[in-house]
Amino acid sequence: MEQSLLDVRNLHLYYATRKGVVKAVDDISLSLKRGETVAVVGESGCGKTSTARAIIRLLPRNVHLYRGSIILDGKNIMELDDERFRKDVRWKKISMVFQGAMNSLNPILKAGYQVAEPLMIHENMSKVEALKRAGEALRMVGIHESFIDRYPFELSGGMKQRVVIAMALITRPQIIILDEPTSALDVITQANIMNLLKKLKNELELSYIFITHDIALSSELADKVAVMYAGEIVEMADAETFYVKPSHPYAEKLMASVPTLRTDKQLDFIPGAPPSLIYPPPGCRFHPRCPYAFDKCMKERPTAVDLGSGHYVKCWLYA
Amino acid sequence: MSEGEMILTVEDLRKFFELRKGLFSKPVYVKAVDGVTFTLKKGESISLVGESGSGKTTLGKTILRLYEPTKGKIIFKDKDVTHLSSESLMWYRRETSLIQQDPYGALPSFLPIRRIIEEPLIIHKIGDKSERLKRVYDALSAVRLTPVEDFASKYPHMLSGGQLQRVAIARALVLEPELVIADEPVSMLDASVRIETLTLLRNLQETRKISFIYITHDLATTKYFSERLFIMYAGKILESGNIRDVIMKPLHPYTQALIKAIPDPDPENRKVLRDVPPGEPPNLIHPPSGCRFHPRCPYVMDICRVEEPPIVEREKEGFVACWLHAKH
Amino acid sequence: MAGSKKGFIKFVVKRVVTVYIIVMVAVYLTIIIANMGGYVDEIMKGQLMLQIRMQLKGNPEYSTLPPAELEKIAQGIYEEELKRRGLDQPFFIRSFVYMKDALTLDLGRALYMTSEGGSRLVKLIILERLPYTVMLFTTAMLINFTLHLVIGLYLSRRHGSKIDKLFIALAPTSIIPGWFYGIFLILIFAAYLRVLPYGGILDVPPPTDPIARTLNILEHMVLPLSSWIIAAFFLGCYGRRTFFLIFSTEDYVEAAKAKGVPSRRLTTQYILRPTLPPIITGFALSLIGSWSGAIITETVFNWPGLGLIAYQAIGAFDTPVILGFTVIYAYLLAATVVILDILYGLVDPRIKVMYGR
Amino acid sequence: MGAEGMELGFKGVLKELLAYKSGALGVVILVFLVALSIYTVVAIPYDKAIKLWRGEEEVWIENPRNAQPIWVKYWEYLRGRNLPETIKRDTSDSKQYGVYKSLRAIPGTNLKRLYIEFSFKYEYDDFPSEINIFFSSKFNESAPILRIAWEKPGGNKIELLDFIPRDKYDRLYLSIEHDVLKVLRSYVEEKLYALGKNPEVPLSVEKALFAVEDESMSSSLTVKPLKGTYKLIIEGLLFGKDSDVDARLIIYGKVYGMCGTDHLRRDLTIAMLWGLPIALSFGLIASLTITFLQLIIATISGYYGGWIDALIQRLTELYMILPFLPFLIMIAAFYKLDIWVILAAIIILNIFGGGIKSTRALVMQIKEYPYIEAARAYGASSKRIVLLYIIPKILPPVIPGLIGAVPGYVFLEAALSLLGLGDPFLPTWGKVINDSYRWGALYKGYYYWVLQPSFMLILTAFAFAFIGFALDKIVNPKLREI
Repeated sequence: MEQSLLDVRNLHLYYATRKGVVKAVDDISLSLKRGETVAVVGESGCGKTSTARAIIRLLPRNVHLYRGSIILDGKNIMELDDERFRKDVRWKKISMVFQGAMNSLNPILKAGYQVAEPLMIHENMSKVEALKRAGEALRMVGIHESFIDRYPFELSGGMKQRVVIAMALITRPQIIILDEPTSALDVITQANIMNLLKKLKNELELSYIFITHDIALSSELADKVAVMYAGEIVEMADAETFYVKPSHPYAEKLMASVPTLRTDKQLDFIPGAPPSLIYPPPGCRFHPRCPYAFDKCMKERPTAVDLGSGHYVKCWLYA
Repeated sequence: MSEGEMILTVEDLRKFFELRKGLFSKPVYVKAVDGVTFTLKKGESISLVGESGSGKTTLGKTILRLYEPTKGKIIFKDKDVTHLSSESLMWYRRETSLIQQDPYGALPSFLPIRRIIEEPLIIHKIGDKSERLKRVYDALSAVRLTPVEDFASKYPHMLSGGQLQRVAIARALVLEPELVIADEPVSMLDASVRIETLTLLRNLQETRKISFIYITHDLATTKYFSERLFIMYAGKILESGNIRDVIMKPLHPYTQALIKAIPDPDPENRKVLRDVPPGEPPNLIHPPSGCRFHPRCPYVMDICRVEEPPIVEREKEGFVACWLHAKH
Repeated sequence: MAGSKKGFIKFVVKRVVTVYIIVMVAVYLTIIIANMGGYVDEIMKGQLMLQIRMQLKGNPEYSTLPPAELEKIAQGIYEEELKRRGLDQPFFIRSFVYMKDALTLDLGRALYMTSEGGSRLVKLIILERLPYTVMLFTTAMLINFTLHLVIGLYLSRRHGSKIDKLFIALAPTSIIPGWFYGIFLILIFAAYLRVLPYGGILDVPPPTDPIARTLNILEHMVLPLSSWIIAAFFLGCYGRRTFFLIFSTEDYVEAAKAKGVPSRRLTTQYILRPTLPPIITGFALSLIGSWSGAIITETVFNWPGLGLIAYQAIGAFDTPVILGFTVIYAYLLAATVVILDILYGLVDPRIKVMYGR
Repeated sequence: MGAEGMELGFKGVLKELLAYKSGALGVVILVFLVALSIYTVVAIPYDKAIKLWRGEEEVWIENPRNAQPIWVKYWEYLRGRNLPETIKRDTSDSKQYGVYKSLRAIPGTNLKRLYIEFSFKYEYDDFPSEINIFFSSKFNESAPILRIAWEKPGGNKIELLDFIPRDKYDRLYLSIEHDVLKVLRSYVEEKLYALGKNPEVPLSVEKALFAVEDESMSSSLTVKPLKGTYKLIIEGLLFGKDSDVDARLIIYGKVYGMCGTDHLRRDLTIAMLWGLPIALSFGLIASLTITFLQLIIATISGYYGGWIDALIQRLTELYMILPFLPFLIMIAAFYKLDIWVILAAIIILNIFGGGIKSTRALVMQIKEYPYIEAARAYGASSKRIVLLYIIPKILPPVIPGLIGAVPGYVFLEAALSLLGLGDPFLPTWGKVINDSYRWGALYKGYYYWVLQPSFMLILTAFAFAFIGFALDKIVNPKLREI
């Protein structure tokens, strides 16, 4: 079997609020091979973004528990101290495209400078050289080089998104985390950005962790899908398996609730609302909304069941 | 579909916003809605689809007279409501209703649900206290927020997004309006409750014979919830028609692009690139001359850059505004 | 864009005109209030008449005249004197003359007060005191500004630490105004420990040697300066810290952190720079504000600045001095407002670019 | 956006408030202060308080001047020093211990012989501050002649002076009586010469009367009070049948009451207590009125926009340019105002103040909220939207500011009083500080005079500050986590 590039094991990220401890990421494991994309899919508040931030160690101030192991290229990066992590991992190995690219650019710094900055920080490159490289990166994402001198407010939404992607690419990291990279964009612009991401992935052999709430969109990039619910990954499967027939009741229902344009399928929905991450339901966290729930689901937390070829489901139906 | 009674006619409606571009420059105008014409039959549900900035929201709010129309006519139930003054406007307000996108912001956080739904009744001086309470309870049970007494005494922050949106729907329907405009009513909800909410809306619309304008950017949902489709781009309607016809056989290059851009969940997606035009919607202060889509159109011709496209009738129903289909 | 350049000039002109009109209104209001709507004139007229009668009575030349005749002469001198002082016009008209004079900085002569050199020119009286106020309070504001900024940044980086919690806990101490702390400082350092002077700016008699003189002034500055620094310290640092903390949750700061931007650079480029304009504005306005708000501190410490002069002028009903004070203050603030408006335009790249390209 | 306070309701907010240590402390202090001010207003009604405070010498004549508060005595007691309290002896009070009076007619004459002996034990470690004798005499022919003598413990007797009351009521201020001083000086000198010492600094009357008669008498720095029983003897000759003389001796101590006295012998307790309701009501009224007026103006400005907005904006700029404090001082000085007119002036000078800008920005933001749009869609009038939909929403973020601003106004009043521009009648803390300042409390070491009103001011300020800070966190969720 091919060696994993990234191996996340038993990752936990809890944070404390006045109302209680939010179990945003609760014992998550996933792995990623070189050139592969894993899509992390789930509804708002299920812990997707926290997962991304836990991997790149951008933790909220009120962290309560941060535990597990993240093995990158055979090295556990959880063990690095903050300064080493900043120097060795951030942007060198893993970069990130943030949700709402509009706001992830500093309003008073020129776009080119912001794209070039990681080179100056991590590779001690001169400003001139770095800006030259930034120009190339911009061209690669489909923006004219002359835009290095523009301020963010002079760019359209789509262009900002491209700048942010160029920024994520500039140090040629092995992994790029894409956190809802197109959620604020129009459908056609979104399609353009997805095209760009696909091209870059193939050309540069990038690995993505693609975080999205949109199952249909996830299929644009995903080689592998991880479905999150209430801080847990409830199903992990190859794209071929997943989009044809998801196994976990939640994934199944979620898929059924996606309206399709080209086919006429019967739409379905999940009654109720996602649970609070402070007091998640006992047993299987999905049981209050699950049509197949039985006694055991209410009492015992299901463990991951291996359905073969990297397909895991956390559900008592398969145990 | 039978020829029903017209409830709403919109003629050449325009809405321009005055805008100061910088602190120091002269005001300029954003032509958010620029000449829109359509009709709506009683009990009919239509979808208005466009990207952000296409003017679809402005159109909806202008029809509801939340914005003063710059030009054009709005005729509702054979009455010209374009410039109604405040007193008769109250009548129009009672007959029409708005459902908004953001369920968290749509309800005043400091009032209990009961009072929130009662507000329109109080304002329109309907019934006494007990009668109003009954109508509030009826409205809550219509949106399936039961037990109604429990929900009535709660505050918005105690409800989930889906529940809040149902409260908003209950409030929108409590005056029994004839025309409801729903502006992206589910786009901020979780995927799992979207369909539930839309289905509820559709059922209420059908049973109560409400005329309904569904404004959305999500083409995929429209076919489940309405009969006719209008595609808007940069302040204008580019194409209209029966939903299935338009989706199956889009005539306007923009509609085509829109359809191509939307993925269905399919593992094959990742292996292909989508054939969509580059670029982004134009700035509406200085919209492109001629056809507004021409800078992005893969089939652009010289005439598209100069002259506004003609309105060409579609085979069955609706029209397309495009030079490609002009009958020469 | 030439159009924008023109637009900018138009904006500046419009702003200057608006602010000037506001200054005019402010000055006129001062005239009305400081003259008690003309009442001060009545007092002055009464005093004048009394003075004339006394003079006539005391003059042996007139002692033989019958009272009616004497009264007539008195009236004559009185009318003449009124005309000479311009008091014969109704107050309404004179108020506008006053306003014109004030606005053109023709501040006239004080009624009672004099400068150290004995001059009655209001301009001199005020100009003489202004440096004292500026010296003390500008120093205080500068020290405060720097302290709060540096410590605020430090605390925001050490959010949740013991020292951070200490500052949060002590922030309410700043609810007490500087002059109040001043009283305590005097109590401790002047009255009890007797190591620093009670107040004033120089010892009596003042040292003649310039170095000794400077040191003496500095010694007198220690307590008033400390009172302002202590009063603002904890809340100021806490406020800046919170401000920076709120800004450090901006997406672009998080993004920069993810990029691996070192914390020093993160602080300066991503937190400090984008937030600088409102910080500078606040500082500039409070700086000017401190020159008038210092009355009480100056009184407590007997510091011979503008505030004290304003207080003394008010006590003496010396309207020209009061007016002069308000006019200068209004002009200073108005100029600051306009300059800030323009600077804002120049500092903000959004606006800068509009003229650049 | 901070509607949280509203959702929590009053009880909820209070619960949250008490959950913060500082908030709970603030509430406790405030409750105590409010209770104390209610007690004050009930126990010392307004008229009585004013009368007492304005009563000056007549009311307070039996109080020592600038006496320290009783807590200083306790403090000094711990350090082994017993500070003198006021001692009174009165012949008209027959039950009193240490008073002897006899009045006998001299047979065959129209004369009477008077003998009064006041005796008291003096066990203190410091000298009294002052000694006065008050006479009330009955006579129709000529005034009585009184001879006053002093007897120290151990029997040394000093003839002080002969005194003839000029009126029905007359008083003898022994401490400043020139003749007495002369007599005492020569007495002390004599004693010192006998001991072979020279007097360095002449002693004051009290010191001389109470001094231990040894070398220490040579200077007022070394002199020590002699403990034991003292006697003041008044022998008199009265004329006429109905004549009589009553005398009252007061040996003024150095401590008095809870809070001491000021230069006019006034009991500072009155000012300390009455300052409280005045400060509370002044601060609260100023803050409440200004906040709500600004709130309404800002809401109108932000919601309606157009020329109203422009006008209000210009007015706020005008207010920014007007120097607030000099204006206030000018108004207070020129128009000789009482506290409530000053309050009104403060309110007027603040209506268009700084708060408007931020509230207006908030209103502009809320105006765009979907629920406002929804309200317009179902026909809510502008008035309803402003009053029912916008104001309740901006109230929670405004309240902490309101509470936090109270101390500012309390201190402002104190500052005006300090400048001598406060209310001329009311006993306020600022006024006391002003008095203390003017009468050199700092130079003379009457620290309590400054410290007590300061302490009250600080206590009040902190109560509001603590509550304001905690409320800010409750209402502003952003602050809560940081």
